[in-house]
Amino acid sequence: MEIKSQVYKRVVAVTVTGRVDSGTAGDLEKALSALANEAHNNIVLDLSGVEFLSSSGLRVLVTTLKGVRKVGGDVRLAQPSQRAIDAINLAGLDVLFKVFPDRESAIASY
Amino acid sequence: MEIKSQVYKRVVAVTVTGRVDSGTAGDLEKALSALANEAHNNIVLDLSGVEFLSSSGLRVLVTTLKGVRKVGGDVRLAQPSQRAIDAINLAGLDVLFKVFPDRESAIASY
Amino acid sequence: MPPTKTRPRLTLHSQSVPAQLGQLESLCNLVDLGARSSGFDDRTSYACQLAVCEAAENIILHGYRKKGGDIRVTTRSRPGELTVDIVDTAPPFNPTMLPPEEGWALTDPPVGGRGILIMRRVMDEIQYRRRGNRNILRMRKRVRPSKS
Amino acid sequence: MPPTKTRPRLTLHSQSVPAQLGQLESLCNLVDLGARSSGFDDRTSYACQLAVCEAAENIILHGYRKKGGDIRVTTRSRPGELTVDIVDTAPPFNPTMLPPEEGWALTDPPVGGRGILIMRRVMDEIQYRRRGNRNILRMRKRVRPSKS
Ligand SMILES: Nc1ncnc2c1ncn2[C@@H]1O[C@H](COP(=O)(O)OP(=O)(O)O)[C@@H](O)[C@H]1O
Ligand SMILES: Nc1ncnc2c1ncn2[C@@H]1O[C@H](COP(=O)(O)OP(=O)(O)O)[C@@H](O)[C@H]1O
Repeated sequence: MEIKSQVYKRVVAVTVTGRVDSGTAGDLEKALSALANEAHNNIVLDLSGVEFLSSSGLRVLVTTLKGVRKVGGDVRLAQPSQRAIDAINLAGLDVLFKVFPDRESAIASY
Repeated sequence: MEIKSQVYKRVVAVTVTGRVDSGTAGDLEKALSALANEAHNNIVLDLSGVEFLSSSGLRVLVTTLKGVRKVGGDVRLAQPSQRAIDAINLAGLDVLFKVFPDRESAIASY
Repeated sequence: MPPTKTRPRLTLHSQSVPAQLGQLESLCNLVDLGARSSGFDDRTSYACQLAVCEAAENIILHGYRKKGGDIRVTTRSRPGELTVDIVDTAPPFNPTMLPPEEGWALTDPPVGGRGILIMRRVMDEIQYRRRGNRNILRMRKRVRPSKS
Repeated sequence: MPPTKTRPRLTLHSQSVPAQLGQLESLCNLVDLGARSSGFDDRTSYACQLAVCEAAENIILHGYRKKGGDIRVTTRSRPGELTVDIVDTAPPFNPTMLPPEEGWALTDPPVGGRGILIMRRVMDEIQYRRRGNRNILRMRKRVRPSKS
């Protein structure tokens, strides 16, 4: 798994690639909570390169969502891979996340 | 010349491609002032496909800039082609426009 | 004369790994092999990998916890059908006995409890048996042959 | 013995077009031909096209205005040097006499007046002559041969 983030004025775009399972979800959690600590609460998650997303990864997404929502933020998904979508849908969490077809529209939605 | 625009919540991204000279600048002016009339004042101009930009085109850019500035807006340039940059620099107008290396960062700068 | 009944070809894959999170990817690869042997497409294989990965993750985190142990995954592939056995020697746990998920409010989504839900949604059958000191979880996925 | 002085090869391109904005692209193509004949790279050619386009645009908009007329553009190319003559029969106008641009505030940028500025910044020389009823604007661009 690789995590890259691009901090903008009102939004931070986080690109997650590779395999997100219980072996790697901890790193994602650390990265996202570090951003939240710096008051980056409008998060765009670019999931275009996600090859595997288990419930441990989904747990991090939901935890982050709940955290930033408290301060008026959100977690929005940009161009999720079919595999990321399938995992989110199977877990019944698709109702939680706004999904955008590209990074640009996700960023501009804030 | 071709003009496409993508309206987002707080920003409108306008993509201009081809040749912008006195034969076509009028169309650009119309498109941009239509957006201003609809209160889209945070403009991102994607100039990546501009092949020619004469002073008539620059005039439209400056006119638009002055108009939207009055209401707190701005015109920011995304990934301008070398030819667009050269024209803007030769005309001494580079000091007026914030330039961003991609659409995403230009949009997120608002 | 009745047509000759030929049993469909059976392919087996099996691997035993130490109960460590770093082994999950290797188990996924095994499941992918099995899914391919059953003729499943990439998306169906991925769903099966997800389901098995969730089960194995639970065994590591909730079953063995910090204590060591092994997990054996065995796949049985027939055309259009994949059976996966997941065997461990952690304390008894029967995931099929868990009550179905309760509804939740959009304003307060559940942080966990997604794993068993995913297994149930992906698989057509899930059976649990306890044999001696072993938990045996059997999952089965069937795919209708597509008309091609 | 002094080295034999050979005059560099001269290439000419010339075109006359009606004074219409739709003709500007055609004039640009001519200038591009000339610039290539001088061995200029794409970027330098583009700068020359811009400068000539600005001059021609002014002749159409400020010179002939709504009245008709022609514009003739002639390029003379030598290696590393391009000379462009722009000839029209509109009322006399000498762009070289325009005072240099005054400074302006960032808060109130100038909307027009960029054309002659661009010509001056691109070209190494600009000469104006009036011959009979003709305005003759000569622009010259030189490029040092790059050490290759
Ligand atoms: N192999 C296991 N051994 C013991 N308990 C388990 C096992 N698998 C699941 N559980 C229990 O069932 C619960 C639900 O599991 P699951 O749906 O995978 O969600 P999560 O693991 O995110 O809590 C777990 O929290 C755990 O208490
Ligand atoms: N060929 C011409 N004939 C008459 N007036 C001209 C001509 N060219 C330029 N001018 C005058 O010089 C001014 C400056 O020209 P220029 O720098 O190209 O800017 P712009 O055309 O945008 O005003 C013009 O506004 C016009 O008044």
